[in-house]
Amino acid sequence: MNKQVNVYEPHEWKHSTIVAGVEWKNPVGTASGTFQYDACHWFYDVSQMGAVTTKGVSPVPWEGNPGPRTTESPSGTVNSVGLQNPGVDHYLVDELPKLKKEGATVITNVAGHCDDDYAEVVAKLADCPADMLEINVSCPNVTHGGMSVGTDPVALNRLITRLRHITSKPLIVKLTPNVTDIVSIAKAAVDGGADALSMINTLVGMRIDIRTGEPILANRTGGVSGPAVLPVGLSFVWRVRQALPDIPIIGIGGIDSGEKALEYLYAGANAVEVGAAALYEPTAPMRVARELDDLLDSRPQLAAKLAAGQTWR
Amino acid sequence: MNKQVNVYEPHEWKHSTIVAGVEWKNPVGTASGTFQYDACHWFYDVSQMGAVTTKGVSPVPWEGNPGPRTTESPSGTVNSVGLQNPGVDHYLVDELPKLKKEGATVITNVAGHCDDDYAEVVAKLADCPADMLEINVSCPNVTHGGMSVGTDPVALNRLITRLRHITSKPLIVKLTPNVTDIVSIAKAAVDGGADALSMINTLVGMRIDIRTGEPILANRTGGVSGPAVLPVGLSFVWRVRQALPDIPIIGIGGIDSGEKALEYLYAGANAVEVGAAALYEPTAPMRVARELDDLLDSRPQLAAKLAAGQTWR
Amino acid sequence: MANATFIPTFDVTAEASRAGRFPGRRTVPVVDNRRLSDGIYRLTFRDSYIAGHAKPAQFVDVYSADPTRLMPRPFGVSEVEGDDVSLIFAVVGKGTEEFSHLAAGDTVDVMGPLGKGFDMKAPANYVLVAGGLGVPPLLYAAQKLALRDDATATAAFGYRDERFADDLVAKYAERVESITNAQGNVVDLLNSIEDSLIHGDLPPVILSCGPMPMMRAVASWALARGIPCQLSLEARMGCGYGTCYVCVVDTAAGRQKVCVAGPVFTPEQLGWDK
Amino acid sequence: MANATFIPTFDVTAEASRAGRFPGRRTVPVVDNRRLSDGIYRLTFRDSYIAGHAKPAQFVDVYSADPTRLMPRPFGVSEVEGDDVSLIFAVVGKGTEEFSHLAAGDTVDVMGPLGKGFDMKAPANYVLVAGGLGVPPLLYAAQKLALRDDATATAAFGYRDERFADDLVAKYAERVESITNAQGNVVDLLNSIEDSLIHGDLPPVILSCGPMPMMRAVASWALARGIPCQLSLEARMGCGYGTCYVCVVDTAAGRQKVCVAGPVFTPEQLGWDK
Ligand SMILES: Cc1cc2nc3c(=O)[nH]c(=O)nc-3n(C[C@H](O)[C@H](O)[C@H](O)COP(=O)(O)OP(=O)(O)OC[C@H]3O[C@@H](n4cnc5c(N)ncnc54)[C@H](O)[C@@H]3O)c2cc1C
Ligand SMILES: Cc1cc2nc3c(=O)[nH]c(=O)nc-3n(C[C@H](O)[C@H](O)[C@H](O)COP(=O)(O)OP(=O)(O)OC[C@H]3O[C@@H](n4cnc5c(N)ncnc54)[C@H](O)[C@@H]3O)c2cc1C
Ligand SMILES: Cc1cc2nc3c(=O)[nH]c(=O)nc-3n(C[C@H](O)[C@H](O)[C@H](O)COP(=O)(O)O)c2cc1C
Ligand SMILES: Cc1cc2nc3c(=O)[nH]c(=O)nc-3n(C[C@H](O)[C@H](O)[C@H](O)COP(=O)(O)O)c2cc1C
Ligand code: FES
Ligand code: FES
Repeated sequence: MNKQVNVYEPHEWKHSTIVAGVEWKNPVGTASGTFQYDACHWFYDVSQMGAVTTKGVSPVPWEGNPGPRTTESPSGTVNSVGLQNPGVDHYLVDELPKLKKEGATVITNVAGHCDDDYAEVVAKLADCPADMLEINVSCPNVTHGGMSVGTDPVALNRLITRLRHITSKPLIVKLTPNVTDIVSIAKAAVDGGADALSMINTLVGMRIDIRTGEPILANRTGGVSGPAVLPVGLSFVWRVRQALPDIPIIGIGGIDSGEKALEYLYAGANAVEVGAAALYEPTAPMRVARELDDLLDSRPQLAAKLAAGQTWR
Repeated sequence: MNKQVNVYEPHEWKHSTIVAGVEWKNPVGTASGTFQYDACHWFYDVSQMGAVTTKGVSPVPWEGNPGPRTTESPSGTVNSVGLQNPGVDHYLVDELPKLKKEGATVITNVAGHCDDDYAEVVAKLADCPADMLEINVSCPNVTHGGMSVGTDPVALNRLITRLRHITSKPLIVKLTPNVTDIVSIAKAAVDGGADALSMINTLVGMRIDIRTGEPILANRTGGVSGPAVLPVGLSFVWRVRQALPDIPIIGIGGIDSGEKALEYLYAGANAVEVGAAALYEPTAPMRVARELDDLLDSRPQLAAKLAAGQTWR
Repeated sequence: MANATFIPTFDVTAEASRAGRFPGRRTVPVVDNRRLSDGIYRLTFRDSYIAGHAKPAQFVDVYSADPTRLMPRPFGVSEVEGDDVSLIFAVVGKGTEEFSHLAAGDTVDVMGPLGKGFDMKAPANYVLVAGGLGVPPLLYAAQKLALRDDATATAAFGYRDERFADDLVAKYAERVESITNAQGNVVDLLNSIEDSLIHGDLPPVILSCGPMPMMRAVASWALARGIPCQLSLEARMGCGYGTCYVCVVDTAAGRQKVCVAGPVFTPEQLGWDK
Repeated sequence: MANATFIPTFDVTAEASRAGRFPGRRTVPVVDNRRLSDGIYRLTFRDSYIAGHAKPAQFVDVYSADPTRLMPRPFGVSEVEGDDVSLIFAVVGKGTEEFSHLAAGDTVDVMGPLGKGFDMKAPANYVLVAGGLGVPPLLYAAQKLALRDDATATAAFGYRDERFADDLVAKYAERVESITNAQGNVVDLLNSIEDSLIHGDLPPVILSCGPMPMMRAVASWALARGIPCQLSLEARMGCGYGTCYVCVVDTAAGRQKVCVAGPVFTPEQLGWDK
């Protein structure tokens, strides 16, 4: 069993990683939609994460879906936020400067209803101090854009090709698990010029209130995440890694411990992100990073590969 | 909270259902691959289930995948049995007669590597005393047949059309959640002549042993089931019910209580099946049936619809 | 059983304070848990940080010990004595059912205080209008007001049936009025005391918490009379600390997070004055 | 904490027996749990059904109290005293780590006895060959043999380091031989006692349990000498009672379920004689 780490103590990171040319202090980032500077910086020094991924930003403010927006499921959570965010302009003057002032490595998650939306946001971000851009083509909670692009290799390839011409920043494409054939979609993203892939976004799911017989979420369905999705996320990373030996992959889904992060690294991820765990334990991303840093001590081969930007597989 | 039911006490069922013309004593069946007469009849009277679904049978005995064939995940289990079974001939002389002698309502789950396999099994079952056939086009653990048919509407439609000509028994098509667009697949099955649909089969998943860095399952990936998949199963039933108001649906995935079974009925299922829960609590299917029977007392409208072969939605 | 995966064994509050951080989720001792009425309990736990910082209408995230139930359950602070913090909750689902079985000697996981409290700076006669389980923040407001010379508290509580909090609030409030569903609603109650409120020594300020339809009725009652009003809202939450955008309410300024922009809003902020 | 979802509060064994059924999963009291050596524990619980029915090499499914860990953990019965059933287990993962913290007064969920036991009908000198955590079924075999006039028990135990079961088995076996990894393996041990086995009063029958490579070595040692041999195997299980086809081993008759066709197999059944 792990020795318990005190997340509030300062720590010298022993094991870094490189994702698409960007050095992370450690292989653990925060997942988009579960991290906001204003909320999280009270709990830990955000600059000490491998990277922080901010909430999906759209060209204009989005109000998202009506509430209720969450329900619980066994070892999981189902959300239907629908990408509410104050828009890219606000992001550029508010959240990003704060994060950069603290010295964080920042991944900006980009949302859109259509190709033009994504292009507009990416263009606005082209000269900003964000370290990487993560293109969210996998949100199950918006009717247009979001998951619809991420389930169609042709549409995805077209979008990424277009974005590739707009920015020289490392482009991560975030994939949805709600597809028949993840490999063809991953290839389409890479062929379009993606520098890295991240997976998984949430699985489509729902709960029903047995007192009323009606869905709990106003949006009826939402996205499932949390420990329940761990084995699914691992299998996606594994399958894409088998098919694409060289593309950097960020593993996401159900990570709430250093041990689970380590599973993703062994499955072929170069780094991981912690999502839902931060909702019920605000310091979870930092704890996971610290636990993993210790677990890697006894795995020098894996640690060396990560530090060199390579993967285990 | 529910009053606890004593599963060993005899019980008069109060609420029945009808699935594709077949009356079930209650809306709860066992799920394929988690029920064997020889194992389960020690624990409860199998004739008292709404229906029992037997393990997938193939034209000849199949030896399945090498072991280890299971690993655990948060609130779930991952299996890679790979449809090991002694073949349809053995089934017809061994398991089916035992079940029929006890008076069980039997759903025979049918497996195949190719269309000819399915056709051969269905032909052999055409005159047998099974009440319904469930065509498993959704097993993630076999390389050919299984999930590959269940992810392709054209192939599925062709298969079901062919099987429809071979048998007059009610045909249930069991669908996989590992697809981009469940509605087109459900429609393909119904257009081919399916009398009912059942969903979900398992989600592709895996775990890795952090001591070795290798997948725990010999087959590397397997199928995830158990409480973790509950919200996913519900959303599949809901989405198919919205698209196909009339087709009977059997809801499966993560059911371990009467309350969860009830959620499926409210989502639009005519009946449910209990799978993984039987692995760690042999009497779970009977307990779920009993709990649901009590919960339906206070829901006369829903109960009446089920008894008439209709659904809530 | 505290969930083994994430519960620190060190003193979270001490370590966080040393590091200049807000203390995260922590395991605290249960001091008392008692049934107030049918399905309604008062849970008391010991946490010096919440006890020392909580303002009325701030809330505490309470976590299930069952690791299949991960989401926080938010509850308003209802009273503070020394380091002991009390919550009052109704059993409505699995989490509250579990909490109803907690007993002195057990532990429970909590985080807080969270959200913005009522604005109680002004000298005033605070009219505490509660409906059902809206009692806790108002009870705590009464407790705080009892310490002041420049303000008074008038409780106006509406109950479904049993008057489970009249005794509790009587310890602190100058005046306690209450009504049950069978007798009428809190607006009836407000009407019956309207005169005395308007002609009292101190100007009335309404603080209210309860079901949405009641809050709307209270807000329009107050707006019609030009009485300042603050409403503590509820919304399903994902985190309780502002990181997930789950808990929104529609306001005049768009959809806002109840957990950090609220839970207290004025009718004006909510656009209910239009 | 017994998992609230499925734990019956009625007497499962009594109700099942009345209905003519095999008792399913049930919650039983822990009577004792003690550390035998580094990471090795002996857990004793009270269950009259298992105590009354278990045969050596039969096993018990033990379930975690953590509802995120659902799968059964199978363990061979190691001793029975009255209604008390003992298991000996090594801490290898999350479930066994949890079980190591059980103490008298706690409860634990179990089901059993499961599987087929050793065939010990023949009068013989049973040579109990254990490797590592293969000890439990053989200890129980020794306990059963101690009651017989027509059979004797010779323990031949191989340990990684600490000889944690020599004392325990010495209570029952006529003869106890053991060896640690540093000294050699069980085949060395068998070689050293071969003469006395072959020239003993009773014909030797080997019962063995341990890691796969050891079982293969023991089997070929026995086959080479024409000594009957029974091996108790391990496999990851999904259910433990034959319903899931998870726990298979390759045998001469194809892949068979360890949990119901076994866990005991002869080398011949396994095709190891070819
Ligand atoms: C700011 C705030 C303060 C609150 N203060 C109190 C209080 O003082 N006393 C009190 O009795 N109740 C209060 N509530 C409501 C309380 O949070 C819910 O009754 C409780 O979370 C239900 O939990 P459960 O596990 O029993 O329900 P379940 O239905 O099992 O819970 C499932 C999930 O839904 C959420 N949920 C269910 N109902 C509600 C609800 N009405 N509001 C918010 N989330 C819900 C739960 O938190 C959980 O995440 C407050 C809510 C908010 C937002
Ligand atoms: C018939 C039989 C009898 C056994 N008897 C004993 C015994 O007497 N003493 C003893 O110490 N061990 C015995 N084992 C092995 C024991 O079951 C495992 O060590 C135990 O299940 C590990 O659980 P865990 O939660 O600590 O491991 P985890 O790795 O956390 O468990 C995860 C899952 O994998 C399964 N698993 C992990 N390792 C094994 C394994 N080696 N064999 C089977 N399943 C495994 C677990 O049961 C669980 O379902 C026996 C196994 C079998 C099949
Ligand atoms: C409340 C919530 C909001 C989310 N919002 C976004 C988002 O804006 N963009 C995105 O790419 N993913 C979003 N996600 C998905 C997560 O980033 C992550 O991919 C998913 O939750 C799986 O990881 P987990 O199991 O660790 O939560 C969101 C998830 C949650 C729970
Ligand atoms: C061990 C195991 C074996 C299974 N074998 C089959 C099978 O042969 N045919 C089939 O259609 N589904 C099979 N399934 C899938 C289940 O029938 C069910 O669809 C799935 O497990 C989801 O339900 P659950 O969450 O209740 O387990 C199997 C599931 C498990 C756990
Ligand atoms: S609950 Fe997460 S932002 Fe309010
Ligand atoms: S463990 Fe299920 S059949 Fe053996």
